[in-house]
Amino acid sequence: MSYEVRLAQFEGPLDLLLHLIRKHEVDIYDIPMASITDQYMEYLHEMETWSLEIASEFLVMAATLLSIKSRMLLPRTRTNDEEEVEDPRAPLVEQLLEYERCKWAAAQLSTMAANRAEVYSRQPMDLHPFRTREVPPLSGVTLWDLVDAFRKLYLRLPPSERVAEIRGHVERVEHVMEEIVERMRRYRMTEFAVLFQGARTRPALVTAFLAVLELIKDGRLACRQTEPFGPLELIWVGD
Amino acid sequence: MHLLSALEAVLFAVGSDGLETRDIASILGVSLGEAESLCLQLRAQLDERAAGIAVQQVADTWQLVTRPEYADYLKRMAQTPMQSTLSTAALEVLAVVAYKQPITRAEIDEIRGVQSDRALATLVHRQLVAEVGRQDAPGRPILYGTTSEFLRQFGLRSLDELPPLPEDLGREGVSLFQLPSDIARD
Amino acid sequence: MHLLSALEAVLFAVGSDGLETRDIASILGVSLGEAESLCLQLRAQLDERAAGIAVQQVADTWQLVTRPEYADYLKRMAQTPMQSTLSTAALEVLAVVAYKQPITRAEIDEIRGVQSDRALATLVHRQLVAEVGRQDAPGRPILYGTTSEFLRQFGLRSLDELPPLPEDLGREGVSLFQLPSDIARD
Repeated sequence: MSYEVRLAQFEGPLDLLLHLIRKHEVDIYDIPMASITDQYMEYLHEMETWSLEIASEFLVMAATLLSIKSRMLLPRTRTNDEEEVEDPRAPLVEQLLEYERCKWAAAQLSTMAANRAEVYSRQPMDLHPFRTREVPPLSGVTLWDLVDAFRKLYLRLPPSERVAEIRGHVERVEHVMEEIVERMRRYRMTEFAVLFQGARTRPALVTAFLAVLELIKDGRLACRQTEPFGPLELIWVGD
Repeated sequence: MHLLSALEAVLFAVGSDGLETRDIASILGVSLGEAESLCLQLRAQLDERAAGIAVQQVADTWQLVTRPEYADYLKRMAQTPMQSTLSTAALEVLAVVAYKQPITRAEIDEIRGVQSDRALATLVHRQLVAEVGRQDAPGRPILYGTTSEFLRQFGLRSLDELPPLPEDLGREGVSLFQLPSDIARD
Repeated sequence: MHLLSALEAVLFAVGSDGLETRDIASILGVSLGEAESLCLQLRAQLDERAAGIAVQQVADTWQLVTRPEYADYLKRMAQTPMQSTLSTAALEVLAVVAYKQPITRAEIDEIRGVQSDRALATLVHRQLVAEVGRQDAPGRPILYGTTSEFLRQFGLRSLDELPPLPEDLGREGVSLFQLPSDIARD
C-alpha cells in the first residue's frame, strides 16, 4: 500500500495564495502583504506540525512574499525621483492573474470533457463482407517498423507512479531559529553567508532565510548591509 | 417518444452484438412486453421514413443495422483505395497486439493511453488482427490476436520469430509499467 | 431524401472512425459543398425529431453519436468504455498548453508555480499533447502543443472553438463563472 500525502488540496503556492485572497475577499490589485504573508506562513507552519513535506516551491514563495512585504516597508529612495517606482507587488499580481486564467481554462476543459462523456460512439462496422476487391498488401512496412512503433510507445509511457515519498529530514523554521539564536549568542555578529555555510539544499537555505527574517521581526536580530550588494551582516540584539 | 429515442441510442451504442429483450427492458426500466413493443415501434418508425438504418431481430436479440438498399454505398466505402501503409496508430496497435496477444481492447487502450477502436477496426479490416476468443470477465470482452496474414505480410514463420524487444521490455506485462523514470521522461 | 438516408447508413457503419467531408463526397458521388449540406440537413433532421442519435462534427470529421440526453440509459449498459478522467494538475497543464502553444515545460512550470513534468508525461501518453518542435534557445527545449486527439476528446472542431480567455478575473467580486462571454481574447 502506498499513500500520497499532498500539501492539502493545493496545486502549488499560487493556488494557495489565490485561495487566501479569495477567502478573505481581498482586492488582488491591492494585496495587503502583511496579512496575506502571515496567513501563508501560518498555513506552512500548520503543514509542518502535521509533519507534511513542504515542496520547495512553497518555501520559495514564502521568501518572495517576505521580500515583497519588507520592500513595501522601506521608504521610497529619493535618488531616482524621476523614475516611477514600481509597486513591488506587481510581478506577483501578474503571476496570480495568469494562474487564475489557467485555472479558469482548466475548469472549462473539465466541463467540456464531462459533456463529451455524455455522448457515446459506436465501434466501426466490420465492412469486409462488403469488400469485393482484395486488400492491397502492405508495402514498405517492415518488422523493424513494428518494433520501432513499440519502442516509441514505450518512450511515451509516463514514469511509474511514485506515490510515496518520504524525506528523512524536514526543515522546520522554529528549529533553525533556535540554532541561529544559539550561534548568534556566541558570535554576536557575523555574515549571513558564513552563518549558512552548512545549508546545502535549497529548502534548507530558504528555511534558514525565513528563520532570520522571523528573528528580525521579533527584534532579536538586526541586519546591516554597508554597501549595495555587499555582504549581509547579522547582529545579535536579543536577550 | 422519449423511450423510443432512448432505445435508439442504446441500440446504436451497443454495436453489432445487439441486445436481448430482457436487457433492453432492464436498461429502459420497462416490462418485457413494453420493451418488445418499443422495438417494434422503432422498427416501424425507421421503415416508414426509409432511414439509413433499420431494426433487425435475430432470435431474441435486437440490433441496428444499415438498410440493405444502401449496401452499394457501403461497398464503395469498403472499396475506397486502401493505403498500402499503416497509420502510426494502427502500427502501434498492431505492435501491442503482436507482442501482448491475446489482448482485449481495454488492455490495448490502457497501454496506449488512448482509445484504439478505430485503429483496431482498420487492422481487423485488413485481416492482420482477428478475434481469437473471449475473456472470461464481465461483458466477455473480445480477445484479439494476430493472424496468419500478419505472419505472411511480415515474412514470419511463427510468432516466435518476432524480434525480441529492446531490454526485453514488454515480455511480461508488468515490465511495461515499471520503467526507470529517467527513460520514460521526455 | 435518398441521399440523406445513404449518408445516415454510411455514418452509422463508419462509427467512431468518422468521415471527412471529402470522403463523404466521394462515397455519395456529390460535390464537397453538397456533402457538407447533406451532413447539416441530417443533423437538423435528427435534432428536430429528438432522435436517439445526432450528427457531430469534430476535428474535420463527421460522425454519429448518441444524444447526451440519453446518457443515463447508456451508463446502465455493461460494456461502456469510460474515459478515465484527468487530474486537476493534468487539466491545468492541458489548459496552459492549449492556450499558449507552442510552449516549453519551463514556461508551463512558470505559469503554474509548480513542476509539471508528471502531468505533462500523462498528457503525452494519452496523446492529448505532443512535442511540436524545439525552441531556438540554449538546450533547445521541447515545445509542446495539443493534438487532433485533444480536439476529438474535447469535442472541438478546431482550436478556435476554445472559449476565449477572460482578460480580467482579478477584480474583487467578479465570480469566475459569471463572466460575460464576449470578453476579449488573450
